Amino acid sequence: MTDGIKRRDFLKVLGVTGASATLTGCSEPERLLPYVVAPEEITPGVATWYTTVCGGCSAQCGMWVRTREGRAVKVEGNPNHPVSRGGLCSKGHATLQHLYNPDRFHGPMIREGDRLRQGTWDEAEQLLAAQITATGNVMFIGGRMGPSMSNLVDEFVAAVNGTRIEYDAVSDAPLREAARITYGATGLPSYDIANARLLLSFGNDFIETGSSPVAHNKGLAQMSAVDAAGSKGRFVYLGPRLSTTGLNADEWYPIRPGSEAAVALGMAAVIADDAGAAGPYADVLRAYSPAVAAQAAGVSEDSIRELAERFASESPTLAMGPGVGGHHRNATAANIAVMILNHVAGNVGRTVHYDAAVSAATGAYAEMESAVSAMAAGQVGVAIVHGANPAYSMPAASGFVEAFSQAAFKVSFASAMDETAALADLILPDRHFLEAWGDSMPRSDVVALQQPVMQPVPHFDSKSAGDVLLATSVHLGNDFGATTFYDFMRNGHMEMHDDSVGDFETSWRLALRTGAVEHDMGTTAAPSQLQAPDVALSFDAPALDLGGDLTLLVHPSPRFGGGEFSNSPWLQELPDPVSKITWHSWLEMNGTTAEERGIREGDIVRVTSPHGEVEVPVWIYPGIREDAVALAMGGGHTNMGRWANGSGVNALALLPSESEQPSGAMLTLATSVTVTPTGERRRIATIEGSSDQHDRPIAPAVALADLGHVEEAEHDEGHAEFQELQGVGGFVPVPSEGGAATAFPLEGSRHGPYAESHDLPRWAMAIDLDKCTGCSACVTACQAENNVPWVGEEQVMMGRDMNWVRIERYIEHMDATQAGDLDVRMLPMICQHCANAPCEPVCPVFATYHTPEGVNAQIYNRCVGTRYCANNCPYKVRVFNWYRYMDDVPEPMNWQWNPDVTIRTNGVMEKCSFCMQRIRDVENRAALEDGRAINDGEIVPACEQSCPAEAIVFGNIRDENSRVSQVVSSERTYRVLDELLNTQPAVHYLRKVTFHEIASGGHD
Amino acid sequence: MSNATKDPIVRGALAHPDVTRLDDVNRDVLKVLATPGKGWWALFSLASLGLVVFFTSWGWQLYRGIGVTGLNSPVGWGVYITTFVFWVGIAHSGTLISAILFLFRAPWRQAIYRAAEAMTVFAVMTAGLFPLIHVGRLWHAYWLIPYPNSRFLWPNFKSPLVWDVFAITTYFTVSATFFYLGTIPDIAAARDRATGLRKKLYQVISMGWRGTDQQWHHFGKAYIFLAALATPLVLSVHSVVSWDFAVSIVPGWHTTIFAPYFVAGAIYSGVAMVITLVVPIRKVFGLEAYLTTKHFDAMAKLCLLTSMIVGYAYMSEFFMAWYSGEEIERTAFWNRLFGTYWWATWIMLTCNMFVPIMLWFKRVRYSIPALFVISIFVNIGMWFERYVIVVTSLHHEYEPFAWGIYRPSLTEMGILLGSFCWFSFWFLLFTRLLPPIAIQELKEVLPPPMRKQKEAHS
Amino acid sequence: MKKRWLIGGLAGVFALAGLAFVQGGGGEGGEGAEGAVETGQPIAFPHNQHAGSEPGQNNMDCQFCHFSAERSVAAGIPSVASCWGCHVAIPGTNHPEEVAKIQGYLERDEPIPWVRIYKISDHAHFPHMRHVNAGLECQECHGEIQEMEVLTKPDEWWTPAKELFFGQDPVWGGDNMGWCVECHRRPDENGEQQASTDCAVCHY
Amino acid sequence: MSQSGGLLASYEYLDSTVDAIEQLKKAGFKGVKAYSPYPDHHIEHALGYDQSPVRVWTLVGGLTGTATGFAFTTWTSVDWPLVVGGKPIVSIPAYIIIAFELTILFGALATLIGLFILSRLPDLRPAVVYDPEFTAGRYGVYVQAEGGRLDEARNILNGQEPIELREGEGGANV
Repeated sequence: MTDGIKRRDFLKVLGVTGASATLTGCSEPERLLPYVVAPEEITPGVATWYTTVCGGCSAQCGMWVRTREGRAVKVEGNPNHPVSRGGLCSKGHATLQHLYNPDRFHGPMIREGDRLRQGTWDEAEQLLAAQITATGNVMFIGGRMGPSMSNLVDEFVAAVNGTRIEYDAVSDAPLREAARITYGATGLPSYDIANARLLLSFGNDFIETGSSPVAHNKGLAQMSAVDAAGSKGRFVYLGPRLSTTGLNADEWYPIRPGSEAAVALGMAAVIADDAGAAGPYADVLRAYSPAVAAQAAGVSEDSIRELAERFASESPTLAMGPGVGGHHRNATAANIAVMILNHVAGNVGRTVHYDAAVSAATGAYAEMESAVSAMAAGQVGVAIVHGANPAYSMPAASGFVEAFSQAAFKVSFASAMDETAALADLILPDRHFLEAWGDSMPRSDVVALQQPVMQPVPHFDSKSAGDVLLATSVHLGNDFGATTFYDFMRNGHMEMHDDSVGDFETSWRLALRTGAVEHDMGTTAAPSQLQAPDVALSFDAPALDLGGDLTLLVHPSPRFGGGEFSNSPWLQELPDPVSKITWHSWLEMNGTTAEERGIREGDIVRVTSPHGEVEVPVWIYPGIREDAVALAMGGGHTNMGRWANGSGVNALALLPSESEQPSGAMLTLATSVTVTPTGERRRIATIEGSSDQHDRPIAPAVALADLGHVEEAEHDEGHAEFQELQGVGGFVPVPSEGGAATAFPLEGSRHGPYAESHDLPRWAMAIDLDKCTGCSACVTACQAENNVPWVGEEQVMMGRDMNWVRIERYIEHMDATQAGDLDVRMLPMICQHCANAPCEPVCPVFATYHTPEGVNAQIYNRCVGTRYCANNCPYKVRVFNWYRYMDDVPEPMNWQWNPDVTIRTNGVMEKCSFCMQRIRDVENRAALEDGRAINDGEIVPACEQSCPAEAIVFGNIRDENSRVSQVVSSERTYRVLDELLNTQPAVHYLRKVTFHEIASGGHD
Repeated sequence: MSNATKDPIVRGALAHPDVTRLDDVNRDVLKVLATPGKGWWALFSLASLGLVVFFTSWGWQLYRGIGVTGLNSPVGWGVYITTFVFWVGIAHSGTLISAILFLFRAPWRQAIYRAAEAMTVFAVMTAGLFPLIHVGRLWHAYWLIPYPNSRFLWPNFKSPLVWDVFAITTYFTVSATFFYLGTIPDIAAARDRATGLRKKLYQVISMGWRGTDQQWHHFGKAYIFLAALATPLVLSVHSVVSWDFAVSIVPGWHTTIFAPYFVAGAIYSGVAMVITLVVPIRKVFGLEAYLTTKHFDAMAKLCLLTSMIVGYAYMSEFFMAWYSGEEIERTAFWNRLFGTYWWATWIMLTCNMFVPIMLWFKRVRYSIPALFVISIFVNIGMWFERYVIVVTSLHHEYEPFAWGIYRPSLTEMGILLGSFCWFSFWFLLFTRLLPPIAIQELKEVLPPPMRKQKEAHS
Repeated sequence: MKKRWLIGGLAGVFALAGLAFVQGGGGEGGEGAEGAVETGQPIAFPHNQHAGSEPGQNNMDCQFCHFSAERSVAAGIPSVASCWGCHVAIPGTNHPEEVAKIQGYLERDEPIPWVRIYKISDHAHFPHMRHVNAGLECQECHGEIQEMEVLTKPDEWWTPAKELFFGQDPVWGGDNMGWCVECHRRPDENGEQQASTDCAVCHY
Repeated sequence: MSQSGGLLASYEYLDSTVDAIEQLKKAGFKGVKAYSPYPDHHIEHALGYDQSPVRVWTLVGGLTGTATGFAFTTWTSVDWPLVVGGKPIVSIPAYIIIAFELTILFGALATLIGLFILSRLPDLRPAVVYDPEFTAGRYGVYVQAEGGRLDEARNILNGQEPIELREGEGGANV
C-alpha cells in the first residue's frame, strides 16, 4: 500500500468517542480502545473529510466523504466537481450501505462441489492463473469502470488473448449510436438544460437515469426557475407514462409508446421551412407531418403543430430522445429523429454539444448476446464477471444462466453475493469504491480521482480487482509495469499528463484535493452537419410482441436503477418518488383501465407476456396511458442479500432477449401483456394518504402571469375561505405577516435565558417548490445523517415509516387522454419548527420545547412516549420508535451511524432537528477560532447539502443579509397552514410557478 | 338528618313489608357477606382468568415495545385512550349519585349509592392503569409526577396530560375517602356480627367505630363537606379529561362543547353501568326489598336525560362543523359519518341516541330486564363514542398526504377485555367483603321505633 | 381497604425507585479502591505517579496524554506508541512489570483495553474543548486525578441510594445532570448565568 | 375513684333514649354518652350539640390547596423557564386547573384527618362499655356518676325501661 493510505491507519475497534450513542444504558464495563499508532490526520471526535468519486452509477458524481475515527459515516456531493457540481442522489448516499453491507464476502471464495469455502488471496490468485493457463479462452465480462481500470483489463485480456465484453444493464446505447450515426460523435451528447427555454423530453427520464442525473436535475431546476426578466423555462414531457422526471413537466403529451420518432419528425417538418434543412434526412422529413404524427401518437394534430411552433420560436430550446425506459425496436431511429428536431431548431452547439462527449454507460446488450452464444457453444474456458450481474439483469429468456454454467471456470469479482456470483467457481470480492483507488472520466475533458477514504472494512478480506489482476498477471508471467493498481493508475496519468500545465505532482495533489481536474482537450471542432445514416433506419412505430392488449413499459427504478442498488434498506424504504411505495414492486395502471377490468388498487394481478409472467399488486396511477402498464426494474432478487431477496418482482422476466438494432441495447419496450386478477389482495406499503390537497393551503402555486402582484392575487383568491368565514360570522384566524422573520422571542418568553435571545440567531429554512423535483435525495441524506432507522415493509404498511423528510406529491391536474397542462406539486415536509408549535405545550415533561434559537427541539432522553405531540402536529412530521429498530441493525452496518447524533430507543418520539449536531459543530469550531461569528451558509443541513436542485436554503433569518432572508423575501413565500393555524413556522416555502392559471384559493 | 316522620315513599321507596325493625336491615344486608355461592365463584374465577390475559398482554407489550399495538402515525392514540376515557366516565356516576344526590336529598339514593361508589373507586383504579399502559416508556412515566430530582426538572403544568395526573389522582383519593368514610359504620355493624379473623379485620378497617353521639356528630358534618367537595370535583374531572382533546388543535377535538358534553356522557355511561351492576346484585343477593323498581325508574330517567344531552352534543358538533364553513372541520365530521370508520359512528349514534328513546315509556323503565339490556347497549355505545372521537379525528387530520388507517391489534383487545376483568375482580371482592348497601343510611329512612306509638296501638 | 392502598402505594413507590435506580445506572458499582486488579484495568496505570506534583511524581500536564481535549469533543486516549514513546526510556521504578506490558501491546499491535471510568450518558454531548477553553480545570469535573493511584467509583452500601436521590458524582466518574446544570447556572462576574441551560445544547 | 361508676343502658326505642338523656341532663349529669345505629338528630339535640369544628379543617385545607397549586406551578415554571408553543412562561389559566384540583384534594384530606382527630378515631382498644346491638337496632345511654349519685342515675335510666342496664367501673374505655 502507498503511504498515501498508510498514514490513515485504521482505528482497530469502535469506541474512542463512544462511537454511536444509544439511549439504552449498558452495564458491563465499557472498554476504551486507543490507537496503537496514532494517525496524525485523525483527531478523535473531529470529522475528517476526503474527496472522491461516487462509484454508484455511470454518472460518477463528485463526492465528499465525512469520516470519523477512520470510519466513513456520510457521503455528500462535491460542489467542485465540474459535472455534478454538488448534490448527490439517494443512490449515491446509499452506497455507504453497500460499503458496510453485512452480506459482503469475508474473503475470496472457492467452490468445492456445491458449496463455497473461504480461501486466501494467494490461493485464489494462484487458482485463477492456473485455470487461465490451463483452459485459456478467457472471456472478461466487465461492467462500467474507470479509464485506468479499463486499460488494465484491456492489457490483461490482451495478454491472455481472451475477449472482453462490456456490459451495463441500463445503458444509453441508442443515444450514443444515434450521435455516432448523425454526427460521428463518440459518447453521448452533453446537454445544457439550464439555458433551454423550452425543454422537450421524449420519454427521457434524465433526472433519474442517463448520463448525469444529478447535473441534469440541477439543470432542470435552474431552467424552470423564474429569472430576473420574470420568465421561466417550460418543460414538456412526451411519453406514455409520467416518471419522476415527467412529474416535473409543465405540459404532458401522453403519446403512444414508440411514437416519439413520428412526433419529433412531425414537429421538425413544421419547423424546417424546407425539408432540406434536415440534410440527408430530408426525405424522411417529407414523409412526416403533424397529421401523421398525431395519427401515430394519439394526440391532436393542433397540439403537435402548436408545440412545434413554440419549439422554433422560444429558442434556445432542447429536445431529448427516449432513454432506457423507451428502448423499443426503433429506439436509435427515435433518438436520431429527436436529433434532427434539435438540428432544425438550431440547438446544436447551443444546448446540445457533441464535442464534450459524455462517457456514459458503455455496454451494448448485443455483445452479451454473442457472449451468451459463445458460452453456450462451450467456447469459453474462463468466464470472468466484473461489475455486472447478468444473471439478474438479463431477461430470463436470454439463457445467460444456462450458458454461463457451460463455461469451464467461472470467476466473479462481486464484493457481495449476487445472482451471478452464486454461479461462480471463484469469487474475488472487490473493494468498495470508498476503499479503493480509481479514476473516472465523466466527460471527455474531465478526469476525476477516486481515492480510498478509509482502510477496508476489517470484517471483509477484500482486494481491489485491479490489484488482483496485476497479482494474477505476475503469476501468469506478465508485467504491466506496476505491482499495485495505484501505481498502474498513477503511471497512466503521468503519461497522460502534459507538463506545460505544471508539474505532475502538483496537478495530482490538486486532483486529489478538489476531486477532479478539467483538461482542455483542444476540443475537436463541433460536428455541425448531419451525416447520412450508414445503417438502415425505420422511424415507424416499433413492432411489439403480441402478448395481450396492454403495452408493457419497463423502466429503471429511481431507487434501484437496474437492480444493482436493491440490497440497501435505505433505498428499499425510500418511497418511490412517483408512487410513494416502499419495498415491494407494483404495476402502474390507469384508473379507467383498471375499472374496465374490475381491478382495484392492491389487487394482485398476473402479468403475462410471451416471455414470462409475474404476479404483482396494482397501483392506480393517472399518469400512465390507458393502453399501457408499467413495471420498474430492481425487484425480485433471488440471491443478493437479506434486504433485496424476495422483495418485489423482476420486470425483466417479461421481456424478450433481444437487442435494439443498430445500437444493440436491451429492449425495455418490446411486448404487450395481459393482466388478469388473481383474486388475491394485499396492503400497499405506501406512505401516501391522499394525493389530493382537499383545497387546503398546503402546496399552493402561482401562475407566472400573477407574479409581481401575488399579494393581490392572494387577496382575491387566497383568503376566499376567510371571507366565507366572515360571511357566516366565523372566527377569522390571524393571518401571519409575510415571509419575514416573525417576532422572536415570543411574547411572554422574555425570561431567564430567553431574555437575551434577540442576540441569538433564529434558524430558519426556505424551500423553493418551483425547484424541488421530488427526487428524494434529501430523504436518504437525512436518514444517513441522523441515524434514522428503517422499519421494514410490514411496519410501513402499518403507517410507521420513520423518515424525517416526507416528500408529498399532490396531483392537481393530470390527463392521460390528451395533451395539456400538467400540475403536480412536490412538497418536502419536515418539522416546521413553528414559533407557536402545537406540539410543545402538550408534552407533559418538556421533552419538546422551543430553544432560544427558534428551533423546536426534541429531547429524546426526556421523552416518555405519550405521543400527544404527534397527534397535535398539524404537519404530521413527528415519528415514533415503536420498537427498538436500531437494535436490529447488523454489524458492520452500524459503523455508518453518526456518532454526533443520539440513537433513539424504543418508545421515543423523534423528528427533524434542523441537523442540530451540525449547528453545534459549527458553533464549537467558531468558538475555538476565538469566538468568531458564524458565517452565513456555514451551517448546511444534510438535506440542503444533498439537494441537486438547490431548492433548500438554511440560515439565520434574523440577519436580513443571510441567504435565507433574501430567498424568503420573495413574493412567492408562504408557510404551510400558517394562515389557518397561526403556527408561525420557521420553514418557509416558495410557491411553485405554473404557466396555466391557478384556480380559486391559489392552492388547488 | 334522619326524619322520623317520613312517609314510606319519600323514604326512598323503602316500603317492603319485611323491613320494619332496624336490625332487619342488618339481617338482610349482612347475609350478603355469608359464604359465597357457586355463581360468585364462577364469576370470580372468570375475572381472575381475565386478569391473567390482562397482565400477559401488558407484559408482552413491555417486552416487545408499544409497537405490538396497531397504533401508528397519524393515529397515535387508540383503544387505550378510548378505554381510559370510558372508565373515567364510568367512574363518574358513583360520586354523582352519592354526593350530588346526597346534597339534593334525593330520596332514592341510599339503596344504591354504596355499590355506585365502589364502582367509582374501582373504575378509577382501572382507568388509572391506561395512561401507564399507553406510554412508550412506562419506566419513565413517573416523570409526570412533580418530585424534586437531581436534574432540577419539573413537569410541564401547561400540558393537559399533567392536569390529568392531578385530576385523576385527586378524584381517586377523594372518591376513595368518601367511599371509605361512608362504610365505616357499616363495617362496624358487620364486625359486631362477624367472628374470628373477619371480626379482627373489620375491627381494624372500621377503626373501632362505636356509633357514639360524638362520632356520629362529626361523621355527619365531615360527610356533608366531603360531598360538597366531591360534587365540583365530579364535574371538573371529566372536563379536564375532555380538555386532553379540546385543548389540542385536531379537527374533531378542538371543540368548546367538550367539557359539558363529556360530563354528561360520563354520567350517562356511569348510570348505565350502575344499572348493569346492580341488577345482578339485586337478584343474586335477594335485595328486592331495598332496590325497588322505583330506584330503577329514577336511574332510567337520569339515563334518558343525559342521553338527550349527549345526543344534543352530537348534533351540535355536526351542525357547528357545517356552520363554521371551515373545509377541514367539515371534512373531519363528514368523514366521521361516512368515512372509513362510519360503522363506529353509527354504533355510537344508535346505542346512545336511538335505543334510549325507549326509556320514554314507563313500562320499559319499570321492566328490569329491559333496563338491563338497554344499559348494556349504552355501555357499548359510550365506548364507541370515545373510539370515534379519538380515532376518526386523528386518522384524517390537516395533512391529507399523511392520512392513515388504524387497526387495533390483538394485544390491545386483550388489554381492553382484561380491564373489564380487573374491574370485576375488585367489584366481586367488594360484594363479599363490604356491605353493598348502606345499612346506617337505610336505618335513617326507616321509621324509628317509638314506645309511645307502640303504646298508642296497644 | 386502606391497608390495600397502603400496600399498593408502597409497592408502587418501590417499583418506581427500582426503575429509577436501574435507569440511573445506579447498578454499576465499581470495585474497591485497592490496586488496579480490582478495577480490571489491563495495566496498573498510576495517574498520581504521572500527573502528581508530590516529590518523585512527574507533574505532567493532563493534555500531554489526553491530547485532543482542547480541540475536540473527545479528550482522547494516548496511543500505545505514545506511551512507549516515553517508557522506552523509562522502565518504571515501582512496577516495571506493568510498564513492560506496554511493549507487549505494541508488539502484538493491539490496543490496550482500558476500562472506562468516566462515562457521560450517550444522549448527552459533552464537548471537552468548549470547557477546557472556558478555563475549567480538568479536576473540576474529574476530581483530583493527580492524587489518585487508581480511578474507582465509591461502592459503599448506600451508594446506589445516594445516586438515586442525588445523582452520581462526576468526580467519581458519575453522570449527573444536576452537576452540569449547577455549574452552567452559576453566575459569572457580571451576574449573568455563565453557560446556557438550554436543553438542546447538550441533548440532540 | 372507687366511688365513681358508669352505667350503660340499652333501649329499644328512640323516644325512651331521648327522654333518658334529657332527664340525665336536667339532673345535671356530666359525661352522658349516647350510642345509636345511625346518626339521629333528636339525640344530638338532647345532648345539645352545635356546629362541628370539622368545617374549619375543610376550609383551611382547601385554601392551603389553592395557594399551593398556584405557588408550586408558578415557581417550577420560573425555576427553569422553557418556552412551549409561544405561551408565557407563567400561564395562569393553565395553573388554575392544578390549583383547583389541589384545593379539593387538600380539603378532602384535611376533613378526613379532622374527623379522625375530633371523633377519636381510630380506636382499636377492646371496648368495655359497648353493646354490639348498637350497630343493629338498639340505642344506648352511658352515664358516669359519682358514688353518691349512682342511684339517681340508675333510676332515671330504669325509668325508660331499658332492655338491659350494665354497671361498670368508672373511667372504663368508652
